[in-house]
Amino acid sequence: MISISKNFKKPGLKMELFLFYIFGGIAIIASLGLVAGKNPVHSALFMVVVFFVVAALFVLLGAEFLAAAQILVYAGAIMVLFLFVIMLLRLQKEELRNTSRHAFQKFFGIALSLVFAFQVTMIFRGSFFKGARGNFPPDAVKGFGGNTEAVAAVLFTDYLFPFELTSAILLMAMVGAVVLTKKELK
Amino acid sequence: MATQEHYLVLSAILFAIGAIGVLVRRNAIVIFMCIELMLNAVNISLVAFSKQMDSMDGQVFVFFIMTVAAAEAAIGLAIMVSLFRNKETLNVDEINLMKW
Amino acid sequence: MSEIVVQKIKERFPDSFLDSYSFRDENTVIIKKEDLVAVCRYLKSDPELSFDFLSDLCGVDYMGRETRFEVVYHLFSISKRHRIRLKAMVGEGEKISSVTGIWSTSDWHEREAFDMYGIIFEGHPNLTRILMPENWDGHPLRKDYPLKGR
Amino acid sequence: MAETKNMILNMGPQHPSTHGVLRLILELDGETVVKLTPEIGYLHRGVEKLGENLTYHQFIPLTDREDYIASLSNNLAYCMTVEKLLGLEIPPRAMVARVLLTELQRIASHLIWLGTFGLDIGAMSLFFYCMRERETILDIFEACAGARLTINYFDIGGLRKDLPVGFEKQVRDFIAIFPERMKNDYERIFQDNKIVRIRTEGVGIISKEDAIDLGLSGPLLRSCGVPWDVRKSNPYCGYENYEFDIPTGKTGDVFDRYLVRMEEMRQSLKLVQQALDRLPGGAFLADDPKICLPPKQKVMTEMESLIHHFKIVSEGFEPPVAEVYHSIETPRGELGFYIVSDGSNKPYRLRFRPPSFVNLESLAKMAEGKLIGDLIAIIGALDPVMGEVDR
Amino acid sequence: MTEFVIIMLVKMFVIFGAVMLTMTYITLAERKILGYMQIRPGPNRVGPWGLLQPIADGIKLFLKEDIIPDNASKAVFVIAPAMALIPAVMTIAVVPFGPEVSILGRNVTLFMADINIGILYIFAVSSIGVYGIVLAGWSSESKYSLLGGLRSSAQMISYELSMGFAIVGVIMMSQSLSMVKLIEAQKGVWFIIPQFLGFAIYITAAIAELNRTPFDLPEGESELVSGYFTEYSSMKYAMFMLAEYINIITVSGIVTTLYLGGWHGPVLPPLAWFVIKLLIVVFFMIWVRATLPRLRYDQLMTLGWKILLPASIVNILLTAVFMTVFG
Repeated sequence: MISISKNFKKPGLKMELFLFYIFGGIAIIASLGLVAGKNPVHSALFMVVVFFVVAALFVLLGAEFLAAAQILVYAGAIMVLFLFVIMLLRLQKEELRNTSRHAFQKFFGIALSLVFAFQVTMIFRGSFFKGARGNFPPDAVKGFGGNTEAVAAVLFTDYLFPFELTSAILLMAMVGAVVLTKKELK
Repeated sequence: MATQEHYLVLSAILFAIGAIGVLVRRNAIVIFMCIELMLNAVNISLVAFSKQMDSMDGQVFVFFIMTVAAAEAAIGLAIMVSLFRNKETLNVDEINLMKW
Repeated sequence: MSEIVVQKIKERFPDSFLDSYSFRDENTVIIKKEDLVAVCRYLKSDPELSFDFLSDLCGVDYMGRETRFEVVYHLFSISKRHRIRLKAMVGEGEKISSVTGIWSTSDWHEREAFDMYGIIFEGHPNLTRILMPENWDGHPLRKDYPLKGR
Repeated sequence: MAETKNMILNMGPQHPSTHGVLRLILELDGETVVKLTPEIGYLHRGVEKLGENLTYHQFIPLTDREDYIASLSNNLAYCMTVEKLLGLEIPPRAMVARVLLTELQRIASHLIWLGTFGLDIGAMSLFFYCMRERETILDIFEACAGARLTINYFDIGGLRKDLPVGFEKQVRDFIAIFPERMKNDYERIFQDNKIVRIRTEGVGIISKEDAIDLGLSGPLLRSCGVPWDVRKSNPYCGYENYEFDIPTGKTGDVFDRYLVRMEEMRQSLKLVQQALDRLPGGAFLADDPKICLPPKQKVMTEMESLIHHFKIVSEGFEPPVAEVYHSIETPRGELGFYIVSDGSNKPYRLRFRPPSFVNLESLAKMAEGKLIGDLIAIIGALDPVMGEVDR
Repeated sequence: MTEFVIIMLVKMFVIFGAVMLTMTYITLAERKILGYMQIRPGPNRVGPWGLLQPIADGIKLFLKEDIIPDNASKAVFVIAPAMALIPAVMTIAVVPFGPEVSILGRNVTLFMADINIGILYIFAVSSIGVYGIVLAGWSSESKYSLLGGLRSSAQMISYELSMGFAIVGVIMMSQSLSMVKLIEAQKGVWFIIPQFLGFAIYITAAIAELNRTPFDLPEGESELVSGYFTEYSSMKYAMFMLAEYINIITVSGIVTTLYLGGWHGPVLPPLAWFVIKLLIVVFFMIWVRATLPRLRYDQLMTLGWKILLPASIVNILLTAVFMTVFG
């Protein structure tokens, strides 16, 4: 490994690497299950597993607030919405008709994605990131009293305008969703 | 020690699997889920960077991605419901007219 | 009190008025089945009679008589508090017009009369069996239907 | 826009809140009931066919099985129709006892309704309080007739047996405790509860004209504001010289039906009180030897009574050739009997006019367009008894 | 390091065992209390005063035949009860039963973990609770359970919102998300007094989350023939019951922590105080079940969105004003 950054070098964290490999493995298997799953509900359940594992990874990376938010927003609300829609529309198993064009497209899709994955990993191996260090080293974060307070400090000072903007986006989404699915009230 | 490369490699793999799903699957809802998966992959790399670069911007940015993803999920599912009502199917091949 | 009712029916519908008798101060009027609906509409609309409540509608099987079946209407007026019994003879296989237009309560009564006796009510919204299962053959309350069932 | 087709739900004959074997085929759009077709006939026992093959005495026990929650009212209706056919006079003691017992039966029937209505909208505890009071009434019936549900205590011409010793005391005890139980047990738990109000007010409304047109009777009709009660309009059994009034509702919704039935219970209690005060002594059965069974000790000692007893039991009696219709006010509405007699000892045609059968017809009009929760409350307020609907 | 692991394991067994025990006896308590409120004695045949009834129920449910409807999707049908149980048990880890206390010379904290996002963790895990019900409803392929599943997911989502906002009021007062700090903040005055509106909202929303009367629409017996778990039998049905009652304990524990001042109390030891308050809240929930009838589906939604949500926002406003004025 080339220049391992200093705050990753804490002694006695072999445990963390071991945990990372477990969670990474589960994440990859679950997302494969998601992609290859026949029944939409099975893929939805695999998706929930992915969200949980990503939340666990956030905890490993010291971002507890995001872990809780991830479970709350993704697993708790978005996936329930997905299940709700799948149940409402009573979707059945997908009949995989392999038309000729379809098979070619499938092969081509997988090949392209694998090539993309390979290239990206190559870039990361170089790991030449030397950008300016932020001002939240781990001990500073503890000074604030934990990750949540640190995120809040940054969120409500530097990023206040985008924060208000997202509330506008959410409002628009709500109104849009209602208008789209409104049945004409006979 | 789980260095930053590990996280970035993992997010690249997840992103690739998401991309495969989007390209290969025919059911609109599953495609939508794969997009969520890709978003999650990006989230992991962002948080990894925020730890590496000792700055909270990455995590705040993930927070914004989550809210936008929620809004997008709501709108996407609304489109799918009205789509299903009109076309009785969610198979992407059959949805090829701009106007129905 | 209900003698007036019999008089009024006799005046308004002389030709369709067949017979009337009274027992234990209950009056019965027998009319032709052809203008049953006209008589019923008159009984309901006339302000002095105002029979707005159809208590009961049932069939009776007089086997051996030439017009075999008889449909009996028990009418009651909530405001005037008097009763009258209308009877109309129906032969086997003949039709009688339905009164669901006048009192909508007769819907299920007529379906039951059809189910039990096979009397066909013309103009009834859905004349199907109500108590017996759909694929039941025969009409149980007929006199020639054995007590222990076919 | 292709509509996602409605879901057909089968609220089948076996369902916790259809008050018996009633099947409702519901077409649902989400939660609202688009179309409702009731299907009946699961409890059809062919009682009218049996009636044509049993003598007048043998048929009395069958009347209990029709409206099994208010069996005494059925007995009364049948016995009075036959007495009207025969032109038989019944002794005053029997007349007053009949009024007293049917009013008690009305309270007991309304108590079952109140308990199950509470269960339908989710209030569990009310049921047990209602059953406690109903038990005291059933003990009174058991003392009189030996049975609690299918009581079979009235006979053509009066009562089967005389009222038991200590009958007055049992009834007086009940009269003493019941008003207080009603006020602070039922009304405090149930009526003053905010959720009950929003679950029942404005639900299942039916207009006065529709109600009359659909032939509704009893508490359902009176809750729409039509003050018609057979006990007042065509008094029988001496109701004209009792002093009671008829509660009516205003809007005809489920809450008005609740109020009408609660007020009816209070009026019935008043009637029981008056009947108890004027209960005369004397004979409890008319003494026409051809029709009424002679007392046991007479049958044992006198030859003549033995012959009468034997004749009545084996062949029954021959009424005149005629047809008669008589109806009384049961807890569910107007129950009428139409008997055609051809002079033989068995009726030629015996027709029931059951109130629940007619009231159930209006369910479709009341429930369509409403939510499932409302449908359950409406069925509860309709109080159908399937034995009576299917006969 | 190993000593830490051992303490953790012991604590885990003790807490988990205690919760499971109280859970079984709460099922009995509920039936007894409901009974006495309905002028009947409740179960008293099995053992003295019916004390062995829960064990009898457990064995009965265990030995019952386990039926899986044939056209149900088996995998999801089997996973659903587990998914209903997992969140209920996960929240126990964070409920602070008692302060630091020294046993056998080592000072041990009477709770599993004090993470600094305590309340957020509870809120996140409770939002997973809906999966068990939704999947059970969908996978048993019967119309009634589908209806039950749909109803419950809509109900859970809408009540989560008002619950979240109600908690915000408490967090503002305690300036921290961790449960233990929250209890310290209530040393002077319990949060139920300044936050009474928040308390009322939280309790209503919590009862709605638990699907208990008057919000038990998903398994409204009279309407949906017991909704989402109509098709379940024996152990899987028991799992749903288990999940519901453990949820009652954890929610009562959270209510005591958030509003009733956790283990603060004059004379009795802190742990005793916590248990007493918890049982009082459990009694309140059973009492509500005995008296209130069921809400209709649309009334449930209007209450959730149009009454509780605005009220909780007003509550936050009031707390903010109260705190700025009184510092």
